[in-house]
Amino acid sequence: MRGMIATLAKRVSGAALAGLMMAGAATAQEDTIKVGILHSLSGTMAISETTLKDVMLMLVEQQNAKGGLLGKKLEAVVVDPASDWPLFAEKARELISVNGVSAVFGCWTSVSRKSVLPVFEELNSILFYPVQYEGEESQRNVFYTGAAPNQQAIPAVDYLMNEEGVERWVLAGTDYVYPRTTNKILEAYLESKGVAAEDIMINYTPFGHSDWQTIVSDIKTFGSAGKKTAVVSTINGDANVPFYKELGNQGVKAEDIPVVAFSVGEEELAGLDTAPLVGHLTAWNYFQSVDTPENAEFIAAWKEFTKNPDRVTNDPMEAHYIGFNMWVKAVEKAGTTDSDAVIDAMIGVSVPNLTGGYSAMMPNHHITKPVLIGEIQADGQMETVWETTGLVVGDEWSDYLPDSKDLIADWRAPMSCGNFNVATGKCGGKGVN
Amino acid sequence: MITQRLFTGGSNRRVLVTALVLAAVAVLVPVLHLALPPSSPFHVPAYMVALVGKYLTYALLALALDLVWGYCGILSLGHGAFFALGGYAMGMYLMRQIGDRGVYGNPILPDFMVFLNWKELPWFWYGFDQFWFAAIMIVLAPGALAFVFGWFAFRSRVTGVYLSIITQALTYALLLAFFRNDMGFGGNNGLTDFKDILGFNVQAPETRAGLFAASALALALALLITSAITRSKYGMLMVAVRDAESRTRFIGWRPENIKVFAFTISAVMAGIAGALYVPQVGIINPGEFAPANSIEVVVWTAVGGRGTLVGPIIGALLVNGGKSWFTGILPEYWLFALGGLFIAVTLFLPKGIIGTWDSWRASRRDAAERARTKAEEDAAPPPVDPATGRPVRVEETPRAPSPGLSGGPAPQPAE
Amino acid sequence: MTVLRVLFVLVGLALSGAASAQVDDEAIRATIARFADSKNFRETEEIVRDLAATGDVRVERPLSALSDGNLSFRKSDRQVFIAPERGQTATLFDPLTGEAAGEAPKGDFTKVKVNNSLRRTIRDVISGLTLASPDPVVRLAAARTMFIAPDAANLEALDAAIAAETVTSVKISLEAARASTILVSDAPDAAKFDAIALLGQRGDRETLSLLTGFAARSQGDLQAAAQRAIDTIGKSLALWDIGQNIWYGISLGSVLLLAAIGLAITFGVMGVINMAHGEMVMIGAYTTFVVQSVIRSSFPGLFDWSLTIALPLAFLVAGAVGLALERGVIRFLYGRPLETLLATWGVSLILQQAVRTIFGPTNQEVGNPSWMSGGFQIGQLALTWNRLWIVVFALAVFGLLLYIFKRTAWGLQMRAVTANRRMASSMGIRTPWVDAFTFALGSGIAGIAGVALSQIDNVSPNLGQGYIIDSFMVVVFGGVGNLWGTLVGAFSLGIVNKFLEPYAGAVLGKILVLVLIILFIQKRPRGLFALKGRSVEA
Amino acid sequence: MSKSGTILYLDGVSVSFDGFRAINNLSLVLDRGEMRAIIGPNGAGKTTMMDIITGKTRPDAGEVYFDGTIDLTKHDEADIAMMGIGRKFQKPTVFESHTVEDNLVLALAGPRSIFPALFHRRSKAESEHIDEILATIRLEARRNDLAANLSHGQKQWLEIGMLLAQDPKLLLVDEPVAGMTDAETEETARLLKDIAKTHSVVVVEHDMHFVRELGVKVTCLHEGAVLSEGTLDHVSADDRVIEVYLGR
Repeated sequence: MRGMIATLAKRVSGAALAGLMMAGAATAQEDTIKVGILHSLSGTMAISETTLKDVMLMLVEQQNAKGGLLGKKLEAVVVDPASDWPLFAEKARELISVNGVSAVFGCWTSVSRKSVLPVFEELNSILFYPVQYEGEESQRNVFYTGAAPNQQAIPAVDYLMNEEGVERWVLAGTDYVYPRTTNKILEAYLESKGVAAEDIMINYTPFGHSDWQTIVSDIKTFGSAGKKTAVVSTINGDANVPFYKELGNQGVKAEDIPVVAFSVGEEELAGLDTAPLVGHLTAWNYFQSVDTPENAEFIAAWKEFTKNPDRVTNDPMEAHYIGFNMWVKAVEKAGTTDSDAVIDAMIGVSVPNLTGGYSAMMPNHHITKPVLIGEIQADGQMETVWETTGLVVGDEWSDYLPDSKDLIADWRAPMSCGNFNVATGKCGGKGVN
Repeated sequence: MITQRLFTGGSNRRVLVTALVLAAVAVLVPVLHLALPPSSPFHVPAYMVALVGKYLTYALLALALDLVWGYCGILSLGHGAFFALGGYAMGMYLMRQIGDRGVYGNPILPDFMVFLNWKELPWFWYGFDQFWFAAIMIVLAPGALAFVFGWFAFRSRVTGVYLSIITQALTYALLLAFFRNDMGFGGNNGLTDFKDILGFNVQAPETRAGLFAASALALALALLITSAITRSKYGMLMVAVRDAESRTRFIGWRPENIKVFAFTISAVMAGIAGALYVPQVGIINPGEFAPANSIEVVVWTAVGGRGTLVGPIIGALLVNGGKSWFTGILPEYWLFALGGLFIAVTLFLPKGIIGTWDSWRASRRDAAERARTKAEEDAAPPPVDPATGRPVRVEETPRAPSPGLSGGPAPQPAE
Repeated sequence: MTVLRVLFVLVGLALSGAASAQVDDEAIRATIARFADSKNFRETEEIVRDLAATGDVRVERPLSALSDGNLSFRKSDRQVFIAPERGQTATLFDPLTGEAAGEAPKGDFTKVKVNNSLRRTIRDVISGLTLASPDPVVRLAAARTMFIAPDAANLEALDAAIAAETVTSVKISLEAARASTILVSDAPDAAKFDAIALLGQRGDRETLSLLTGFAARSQGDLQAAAQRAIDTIGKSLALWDIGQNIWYGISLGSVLLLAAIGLAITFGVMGVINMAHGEMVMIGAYTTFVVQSVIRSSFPGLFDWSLTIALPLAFLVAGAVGLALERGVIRFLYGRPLETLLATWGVSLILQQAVRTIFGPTNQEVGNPSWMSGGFQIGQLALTWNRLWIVVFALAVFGLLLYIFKRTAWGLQMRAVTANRRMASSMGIRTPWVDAFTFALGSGIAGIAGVALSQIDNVSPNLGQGYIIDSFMVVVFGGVGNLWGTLVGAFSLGIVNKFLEPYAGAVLGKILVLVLIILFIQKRPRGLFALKGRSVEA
Repeated sequence: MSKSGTILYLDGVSVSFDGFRAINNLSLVLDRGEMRAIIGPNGAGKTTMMDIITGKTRPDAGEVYFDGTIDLTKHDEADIAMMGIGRKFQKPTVFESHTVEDNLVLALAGPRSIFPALFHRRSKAESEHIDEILATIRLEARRNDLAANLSHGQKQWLEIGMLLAQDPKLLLVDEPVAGMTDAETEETARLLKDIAKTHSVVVVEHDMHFVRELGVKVTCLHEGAVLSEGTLDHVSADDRVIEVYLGR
């Protein structure tokens, strides 16, 4: 408590100072390279995003311990966009034009990313976006270090189909763009694999849905059609805990109807008694349980940094780890933090990830990742039960959506386009319908 | 007529001064932003233009709320809905302006419809490629909703907390509805990625300056209009309805009509505020319908002082300025500051900033008056009531009861 | 694959039939030892089948352990143990005999990996092994497994088991299992007709699932018969579904009631527009979390009592916060309901952020005590214990509150003060304290609600925000100031919601409920249970 | 009984709330230009009767006619007010945030719709009428004061003044002298008698001294029905009236 007050006091006095400086010359450059951290620390998304702020602070601290970057110290600038989407845009603008940051690490929800995109475009800065998302986007100023649908959803469905012999599918999601798109892609994918339309049930629920009785019982009903059934869950954040509790209580066991989730990580499971959920699946590109020296070191550092031996790590944290190291490498390569130079230098940069390999930045601003399927364990960790043999390249434009299958993104010099149409040979989408 | 009335009233100097300041800001800030080089100490950076432009639309929203709440006693916990509807109408226009510059290059369908496999434009998107149509909808959509909602609610004599809660239910229902991707409004992501407004690039400094000026002028104009309304006989009636609805009814007025009119006008103002807000922040999404947002509007209004017109504007600017500042410098503790501010304002400034200022001024004037009259009284005989012949006793009258929640009686416990 | 399985199980059954023929321990141990070298799930599955093929009932122990994720091997010598972990140590048991084999740091061991299909295989083979178990409960479980996952190879074993079975309930299950097995076997059509007839009388979802599967792969009369049975079951299930929906509605209603009942006091009775109500619920939930953490670390045996302990504590903690809030802020604001909205909104922001600062922004784990986990069936009605307890609990809290209000001196004082403050104070009631304690009571009740809601929802700083709007809707819908209104309001909203949900979907259902509330208020501008009477307004 | 020639005609009116019969088969006739005093103990149904006449409460049964022809049960408060029934509440109710003068401006007879109000400018005739009323209710000196700052008695007068501004045919006055000093009470009686010269008036009052001062026909209500009717002396001599007042 005393510590808190002390920090508070420090902040306030620092703030007063900052205010004075702002009043003076806003563009005064000191001898640090500033890194913006744009994650919600309050509001509905604080639950997920606060951790990412902490991991960024840790990474900056580690880099400074290694001697900083280009001979300068790094300085993290933290702001709170408060889960308020327009505020994300405002804060992004503040970070770039008032604080003069060289790159921003932030956003979680798609809408927050959409909200800041024009700002990054206009002010020509760099955003690292660490969360799995729906794809269908590639922007010059954004680097997507989370998974695209082909790095998460499709391998998971493949696994269920091949290993568990699933024939009937419930696609349950929160009603927003990521589940909608992912489910569209999965629907097309499943149909291409010969799954009949009546064997797919799609269900959407509002954010923060807490009464799952009817839906879980619908799933049970759907599952009693004599075919092996699985649930593909794109249910978001807060709604997962009551969903899994209801599953457990209604006796839906993983052996009967496995649930594979794309938004449930160690962090979400920390709020849950996972014993009844053992065997349900998640698909990610990283698990805390992955047994590699890099990961062990990262976890140890994290626990040390947060001074909490129970803190868990998760996939978006790894994404920031990769993204940050890529940025550092690209800045070193470019010898400057100038956005254009760094954006050019980023492509092809390859850094170790935490699962024992290297992730590389591709010309479409997405990265290569392994895909892991894990089963939930009684201790809230994931046990990897399957993984891709090689790395999977993030596919920004899904091959399973009719309007995006002809699109590619390549930000290298001659093409430099985020939505190049291979059919028409033009940059700028599909053209006339 | 209205303008004539406006300048005859000398009492409302504050409104005029504020309107003039706003008009000056509308000219000055764009000029300082565009004409001066960034190195000049008087240059207004783009960041400030965008930020203050946004605040000004919030201020317009707060002003709209003040009209119904401060004057008519209708505590709407759903004014964000009208703001958002205006914003969506503008957003739809801006989406249609993207044309074939979307990522999929579809000339008709917005991107979010393309990747969700929509084949054709839903009927309610027709017409939004024309600005005049969008402009009509900006006024009509919130206005019509407010009119219909108000027509039913006020005719049924829903008052007090009941009214407040159903306005909250209204905005909450709209929130859920707009979240649904099936509705065709872009779901949670809302509408983004705007390119042009009236042929101007929305990101260009000139456009931004123009939008800023438009917001400031809209606010100034709205202030003058609301001021005229509140000082008309109709404005007196609004206050009458707020203070004693049944008395108004028993002298032959229809409070429901008075309220519906105020509610509709206010909703239209809120819609215009939303429409100015969207191109400046570059996104409109269902989050604007969140009940918490509407409550925040109430907070701005209360902080500034309701029923003062200028107060809510100041409240909106101050609270939002504080929020922007605190989220930047105290990212982990700003909610303490903001929450503490609300508590402090209610406890120590119950009439808001302007209201408290006014009562402080009034009490000083009264004190001076008392001192003077006391001196006179000592010399002159007490005033005599001409009817009774008795000395007039100036009674210690209790403070006028606070209109509270739209003037309805406090909820009574029932058996 | 199936042939192999048939073969194994047949061999197993033949061997277990000759009970005295004890399989060589060493052979089993050698098979178990192969787990340590298994490279993938397919190899592990083969070992499982090999173990099952021994027909020795004792292999159930290592197989169950494997299924539970407790089978490990020592890294140093690759010896296999049952090694459940607690903290950093693993307790070792012999995989075959279950004899204790000491303790060791868990880092020395590697788990044998399992996945779902492997667990399923284990469940199936164990049922084959345990069909002849002396324990009827185990036999019942085996019969159920065979019923759900029928395998033609089990037919003879089932016939034998039915002949030997003495317990009626087990026998019924065994016969059902036999019928479902016949449907997957190549038995003559007549037997299949009998099986369909037998299954048709059951009418549960699993049967429906079996018959649907069967109908899909059969033709002619058999398919028609199956289809008829499916229709019959479908019809009876539709009726049960109505009951189920009512139950879901009651359950949702009880959650709404719990969330709203504290507000019915602070807002309904006292007229404070208490936006911090949700945070009182949240405080109750966090109290539960703290109680459970202390119990987990210090008194693990008391875990089933954690909620019982948390209840009074949550009441006190939330009540104390409420008391402080009333004394510190709200008492200055009586008669100014709007200002209470602002101030409590500020309080709610502060409380949320305070919890976020103290406990962190992430969800906290609140476990279900054993008596609140799982569920049971009444006919085709699936009830879960936690929901049932919450319904009971909500009603109990309501009853208690009603008692306090109607039957105690304090209740009388509360009613007197809210009805006419000045009169009450002139009658010698100390109104400030009545106010303070009424508010504390409302907050405390909200805290208690938090204990219950922690069982079904996230325990996070956002917990309260999720309930505040619904709570206000319930209180207003029921009629401000009327406890019965809150009760009826909560349950009717819950049930309406649940009946709309299957047709309209969760989102649209909720929107419809809100629209219904708006329309309802037009009809009855003072809620469900409004005071009627002559003009009270001046 | 004929309705013609009556200003107010109630026949067989009943209303009940949640089983409680507030008005029970009440019949009452008021002739044009008459002033009537209504007395009765608490809960006799006096205020409810007013509610019924002014359209606030709908009777369960019975006829309520105004001016011989208008069925009041078919109209709402604003309509009824516009037809010419003015009502003063038990508790004085004026627009406290407005000046005395503005209170009267709002009450002045005239169109009652939004747009005329929005663009309304006061005419000379209106100003004169207001001056007249101010003189009648003895509040000329306080014309520009906020109504909130008036004394209790002055508020009662202002409310009566607002009724006058409405230019009604019938005034319903509920307890006009509650909380007044004796001098004020006398003054009010004089005021009402003045008004009664040009209007029909119904006065509900407890204060027998005041009723006597009015010197008009008295109706005593009890349990929602007429108990006794006649001169004050006649009514106060009635045994049943004595019983309900003294209680048993």
